[in-house]
Amino acid sequence: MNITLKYFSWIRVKLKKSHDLIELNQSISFKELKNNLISKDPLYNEIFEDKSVKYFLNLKEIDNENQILNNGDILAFLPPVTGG
Amino acid sequence: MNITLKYFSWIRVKLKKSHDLIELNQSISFKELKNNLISKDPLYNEIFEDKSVKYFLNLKEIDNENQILNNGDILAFLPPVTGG
Amino acid sequence: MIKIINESFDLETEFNSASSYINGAYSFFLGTVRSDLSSSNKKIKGIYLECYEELALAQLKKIRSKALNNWKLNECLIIHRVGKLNIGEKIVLVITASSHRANAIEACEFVIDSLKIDVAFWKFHLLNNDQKEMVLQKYLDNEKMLKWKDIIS
Amino acid sequence: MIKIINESFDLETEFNSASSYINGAYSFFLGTVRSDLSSSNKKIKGIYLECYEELALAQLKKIRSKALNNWKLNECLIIHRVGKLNIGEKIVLVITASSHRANAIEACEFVIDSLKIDVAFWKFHLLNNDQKEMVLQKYLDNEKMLKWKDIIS
Repeated sequence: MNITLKYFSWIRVKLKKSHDLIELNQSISFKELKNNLISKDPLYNEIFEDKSVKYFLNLKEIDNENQILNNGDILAFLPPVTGG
Repeated sequence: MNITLKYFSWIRVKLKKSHDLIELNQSISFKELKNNLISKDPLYNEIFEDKSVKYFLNLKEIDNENQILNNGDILAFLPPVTGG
Repeated sequence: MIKIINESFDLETEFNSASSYINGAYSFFLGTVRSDLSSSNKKIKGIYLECYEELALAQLKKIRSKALNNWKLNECLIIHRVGKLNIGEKIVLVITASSHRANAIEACEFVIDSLKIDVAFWKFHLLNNDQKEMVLQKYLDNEKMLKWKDIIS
Repeated sequence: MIKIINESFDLETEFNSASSYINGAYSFFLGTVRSDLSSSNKKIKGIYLECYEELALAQLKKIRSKALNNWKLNECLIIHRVGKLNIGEKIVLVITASSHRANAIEACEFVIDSLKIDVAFWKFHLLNNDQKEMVLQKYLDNEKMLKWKDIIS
């Protein structure tokens, strides 16, 4: 299964990429994905430690770390917005 | 001496004129002018009895009936405004 | 800038005349002639706007100065039409310009609220039977103006 | 109507697309790129606006619905630019249309306040040395949003 990660603002700048395509053998929770990413690249630690960052799964904000990610899901990393 | 009277909105409609030029031998107070006008035409009574009407002398609201009117003065009769 | 005019106006043109690189925020209020009257079931075909121009200009100047000073605006544009207007036509435009939005928005509301009760314009409805009907001042407009008394010195 | 676009827009054209004979009052908020930064003495030569378009559209749709319902608006237009903008260029336009002015004015302020803290746009300053500098969210914008909590269900 595939999950798309989308990065915005300083997260995009820090990671030097706007998105990632993650391939997995089975569905995992947001918490498990988080730990996987941190173990692969310490930059993710800085992101996940910033309490102002929000995570949107298929355009809906994640309010529970145990939420399961499924095939085709899009997970976006959003720093505080500054439009208008 | 001359005083110009300017009428607006329903006062203009009621009097069927937008202005008057009044000729006088000497300066008079607003109160005296008021009584003169009422004695000449009872329509003025209806106007002066309406407490919502304001009177502006040379673009300044009259706040004292004893104010003196002088040659060249412009006295405007203003119903409540409804612009915007 | 203050204008009392017969002809209509273009919003982009008026914005350009009021805009500057120092502003980040503009608040506009635009009043137009609407077809249905809230107070009755009558339909109108337009309005007629009467004005005591010398006084209205002086009154608008005073309101504009208060807005500029109290909300530290960089610009405040006021345009008001006079004469016969059809349904849908623009009657009044206020544009306030500021670095930040809160000031521009509040000042714009102050200007239109003040204009409604303090400036020498009178509105008549032009009815379908060709009669003119005087528009009455709204009690609510006077009420609303009271809220500015504490803000404006 | 909601639009997220690269190109600039004309105020008169956008007004015409939002207007109707049933409205007597329109409130506009227009945000532009201003030359001086309040937070520092730096001069900028423009801004860059990043957007998560699918999310921003969904978020704007929600805000627009709240505004339409809560203030009984007849129309609410929201336009937001993305990409590179020069000093003075238009960033965002909100137009609210109503029979009476108080509703249009308050709803317009609600929309821009909400947009500032709830919609997926990110601003960067383009500095004169060609570097990009991220704009930080303003604490005041969050504070200001709290006042709507009692008004909007």
